[in-house]
Amino acid sequence: MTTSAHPLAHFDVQEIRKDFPILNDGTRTRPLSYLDSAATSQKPAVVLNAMHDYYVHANANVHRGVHELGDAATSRFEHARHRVARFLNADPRGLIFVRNTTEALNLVATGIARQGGLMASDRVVLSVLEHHSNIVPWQLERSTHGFAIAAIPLHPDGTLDMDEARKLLAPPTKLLSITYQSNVLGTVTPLKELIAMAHEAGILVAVDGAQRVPHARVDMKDLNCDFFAMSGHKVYGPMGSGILWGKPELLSSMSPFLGGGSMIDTVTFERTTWAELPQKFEAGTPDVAAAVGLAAACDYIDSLTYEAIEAHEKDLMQHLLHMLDSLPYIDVYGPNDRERIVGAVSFNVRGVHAHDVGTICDRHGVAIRVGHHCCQPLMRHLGVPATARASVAAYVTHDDIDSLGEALADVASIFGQVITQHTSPASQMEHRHA
Amino acid sequence: MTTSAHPLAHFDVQEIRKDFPILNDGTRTRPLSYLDSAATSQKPAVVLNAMHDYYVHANANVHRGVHELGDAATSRFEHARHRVARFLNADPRGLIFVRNTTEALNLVATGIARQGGLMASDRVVLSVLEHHSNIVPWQLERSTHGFAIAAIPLHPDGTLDMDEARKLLAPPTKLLSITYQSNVLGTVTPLKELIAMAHEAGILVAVDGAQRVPHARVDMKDLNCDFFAMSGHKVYGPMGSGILWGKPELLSSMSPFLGGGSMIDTVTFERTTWAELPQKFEAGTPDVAAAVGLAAACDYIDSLTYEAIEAHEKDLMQHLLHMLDSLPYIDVYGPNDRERIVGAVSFNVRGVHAHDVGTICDRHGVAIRVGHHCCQPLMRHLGVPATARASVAAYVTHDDIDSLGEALADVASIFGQVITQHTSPASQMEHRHA
Amino acid sequence: MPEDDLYREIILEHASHPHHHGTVTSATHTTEGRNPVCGDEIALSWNEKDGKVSDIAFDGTGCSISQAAASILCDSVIGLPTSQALACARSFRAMLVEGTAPEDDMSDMAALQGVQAYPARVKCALLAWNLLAESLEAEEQSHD
Amino acid sequence: MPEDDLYREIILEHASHPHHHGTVTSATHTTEGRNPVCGDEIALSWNEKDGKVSDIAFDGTGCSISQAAASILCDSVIGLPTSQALACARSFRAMLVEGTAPEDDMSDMAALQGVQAYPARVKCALLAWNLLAESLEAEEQSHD
Ligand SMILES: Cc1ncc(COP(=O)(O)O)c(C=O)c1O
Ligand SMILES: Cc1ncc(COP(=O)(O)O)c(C=O)c1O
Ligand code: FES
Ligand code: FES
Repeated sequence: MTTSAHPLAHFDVQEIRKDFPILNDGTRTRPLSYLDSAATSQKPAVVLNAMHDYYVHANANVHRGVHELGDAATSRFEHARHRVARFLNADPRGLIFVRNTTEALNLVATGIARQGGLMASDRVVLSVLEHHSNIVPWQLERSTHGFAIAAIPLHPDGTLDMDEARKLLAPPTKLLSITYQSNVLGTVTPLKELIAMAHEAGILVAVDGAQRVPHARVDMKDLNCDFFAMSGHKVYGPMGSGILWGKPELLSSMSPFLGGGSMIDTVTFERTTWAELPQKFEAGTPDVAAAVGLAAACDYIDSLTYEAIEAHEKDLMQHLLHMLDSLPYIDVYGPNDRERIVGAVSFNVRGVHAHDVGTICDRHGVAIRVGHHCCQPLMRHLGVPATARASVAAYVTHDDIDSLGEALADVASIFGQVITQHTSPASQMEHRHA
Repeated sequence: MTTSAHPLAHFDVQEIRKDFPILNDGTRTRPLSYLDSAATSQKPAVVLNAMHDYYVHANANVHRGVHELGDAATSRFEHARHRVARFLNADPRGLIFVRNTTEALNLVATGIARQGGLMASDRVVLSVLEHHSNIVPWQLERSTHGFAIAAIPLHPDGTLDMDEARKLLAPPTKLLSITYQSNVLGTVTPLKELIAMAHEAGILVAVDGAQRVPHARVDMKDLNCDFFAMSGHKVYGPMGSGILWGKPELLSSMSPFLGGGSMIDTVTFERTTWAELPQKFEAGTPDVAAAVGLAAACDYIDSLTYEAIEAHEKDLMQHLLHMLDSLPYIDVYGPNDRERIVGAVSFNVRGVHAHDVGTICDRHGVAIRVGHHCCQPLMRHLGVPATARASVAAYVTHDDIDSLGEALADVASIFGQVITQHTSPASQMEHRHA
Repeated sequence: MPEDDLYREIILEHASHPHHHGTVTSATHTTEGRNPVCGDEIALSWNEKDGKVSDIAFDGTGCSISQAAASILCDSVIGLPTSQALACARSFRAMLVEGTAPEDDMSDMAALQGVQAYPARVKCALLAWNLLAESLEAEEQSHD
Repeated sequence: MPEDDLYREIILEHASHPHHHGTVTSATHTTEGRNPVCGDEIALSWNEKDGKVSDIAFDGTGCSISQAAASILCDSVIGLPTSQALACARSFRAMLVEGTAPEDDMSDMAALQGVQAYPARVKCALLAWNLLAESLEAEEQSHD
């Protein structure tokens, strides 16, 4: 099914699917409805080809060569940096290539704490929405530097308690590190408001943008955060690609993260001085192919346009939420205003363990994610051990969502007896006769 | 030219060159003699294909999925771990995928220091041979934990002063971190002797194996080191691939390195507990494609056999060293016993800056590395700001080395006047008439 | 969908109405463990009397596979000599990990054979069984 | 090999017998900088008198390109008004970075045009020139 109904008529999802080799894998014996892009997206051929092209025409170590391949590799690597910086409307000097969001957030935590920027009397503020990769790095630094960690609490529907946020964005808080979009609930945090509040109180803001960049244009100048982390592999880019962006003046005054080649100026056993940005934070041989692949992913997104992706995904989410809300045995998590659920939605089949739901979906060729989604504090807030999560991307179709619907009906028929115990007879009837 | 003269007659370098797309790049306008494999090796098609195959048939996030692609990705990732472990004859539980040697050494330094294993009264011993990636990580931890760092000095020819080593491998030394093979001189350190000495004194040993694995089989059980770091991209594997191997009981008692998804057991804001090995050290979404590519590189090396690679490279090094030693204006660094120079050799054209040598070689299509090679302390020891380095690999030919010889003759002719000032007239004559 | 190889009637029955759910009073042995993939936990408690598992029960929550496997475990080993209970656990493990065909006397245990086709779920089926095996193995060794 | 576009006679001559090598006594201005790629350093010292660069010299070591460029720099700007010296540095930069054709009055500076084809060596040619430009630009701004 194409999405020809939506305003951007030139966006043809069937054409887009042709760009993704894995969606056209002739060796598969059953269909694939990939609704797990929030974990990692599939990669278009242009991204795979860009990496292959690098290996076949330009592979060498960067920054150190005076030979042709070294020049070619360096120029592709730095071109990739500028391309991604342009994509984020960011100063390229502050753009550091990392493996993933996790490494990016560890870089910020270590760089600040090691420099003495987080001491026993200081506080870091997170939120209950956070992914483990925005919790554990701070705890690891806390074990050495002894600062406090506090978390902005949530309302029952999973939205941030902004009154509590306001209270926490005050001394002794030095830094707020917060997600832009929840990987569990699909909700977008009021980031500009939080950043303004934090900056007013002289508090730095680090943003976990892993789940935002796949769905909407992010603009560093406009957002005005201090640090921004993202994973390339979630935005149609290769595994092993990710970005930390930071304001150059902040990165310059921070301690380096990893030590090694390329990030130094002079080395003696007594004392070592650092290279300029961005090299200071890129120790050792970088994954040039991953950077080149990520730049190709930026090209790919821009060729589709975020406007079209957003319109398409909005249409998909409406279809998905409508389907879920129509099934009486499904609990959807997040705000009642379904418009606020973007890109991904979490749910459970009442009385059935999420892993059983996941396995049955898989048997229908529907790939969803089940578990705690690396968000154990949020699971505790929701009062569930796990949820099932379906997420969308440019290549997802209504058919994929309909397949999920069929799989969920199958869950209901396999676990019918269990579900009956958890659902009112009336709504149960409704489903049975649907 | 084939190396049919050497004992392993089935090793045909021209056949091997066909395995490497970049060596057969039809778009090139001039020949390529790639003598910079010590920086990063070229990649055979089997490695590129393995990564492509992963993206086209199995791409998903690992360890968390209950769907088919998640299973496939996890199984390819864990298969890669076992494959690389078998390659190194190592316990797979201690095999951690990292980006490169640099990250591996940072992991060891941080994991030990953060756990309280390196305190103000302790000492870490390195050597003057070390690459910056085995110096700076220790300095970064020193800045927080305040331990001492000492370096085993070198004899004038760049070999380790074992008497001094013996003295340093005593209290208060807690850890020795040392290279297995010098990336500048090509010399192999007496590692088994050092490890025995260290262990006798209760000192842990971390090995920088980046330059050894490209040239010889390394066996963890036989070597008996405590930690071993290597870069996949230097052994025909992809960029972004590398390994830290550690004895499982040591890794288990160490602090984690990066915090995030997959490396935890339970997370609360108060306290977090860690996953079992090896997940404990693999935070966030790993680069599955890189791991799969590295496993394919292990297959590739085993298909060639290390015996054949070693014999071929020995022949190449003899040819290379014979050529360099025959040029009167060349200074070769390292031991006089040329048999001890393995895989790579450093030299200078007397009176000519290494970068000028590098550029002229490049104009002949010969890729060598020039500079400090991330070994500033060693450069200081040698009393030079920089050297030129030529390194070999399975796909290098006598022709490549002969091209280097021609390029060096060109350097001599361009800089003849300068060289004359630095060379005795007799030997100068010899060259001019050669 | 072909005849269900995973969610067989018998599994669903055990999962929704587990046998031996709870804890054995004044148990001689207790053990608990977690499936690291999902975080689900199971606790086993049993009484050993005259070298036999005289009573056994399980507690904890998890997916239908882990619950059914625990329920079947209790059914299967209750009354067995501990050595036979251990052999039983090993056969079960072999069936799921090595793909060994189930033995004749495995009864309901064999119903879980289908899990083999679901690599991500093998851990679920083994959760309780591994706990029992590890505990009995440790005991066996301490007797040596 | 075609006629050498990089190691021209004139460059090699400047490199092996650099002009104005050393330091200017009682210099009004000194500045030094490093090429981060190779670690080579160059120091410039000059005297400004009546708005002109009355004397200038360079010190430090490096490759032939960096040495020749510094030698040519000294030759080129000595005696010029500082504003013209800055213009000169900017033209030089434009030639190497933007590929602008050398102007008629650039004399020996034009000999370095070939460096443009060697991206890794552009930093060498610019080392001394950037130092001069930055210093003069800073001075200009402080006069505003
Ligand atoms: C001896 C040695 N150690 C460490 C490294 C660092 O390797 P990487 O850049 O892959 O981290 C290198 C290579 O550059 C090396 O030669
Ligand atoms: C909100 C959020 N933050 C961080 C991460 C971690 O990303 P990665 O695994 O690429 O480091 C993820 C994805 O897993 C995420 O969804
Ligand atoms: S999903 Fe937790 S035990 Fe099965
Ligand atoms: S190589 Fe150092 S300035 Fe040219």
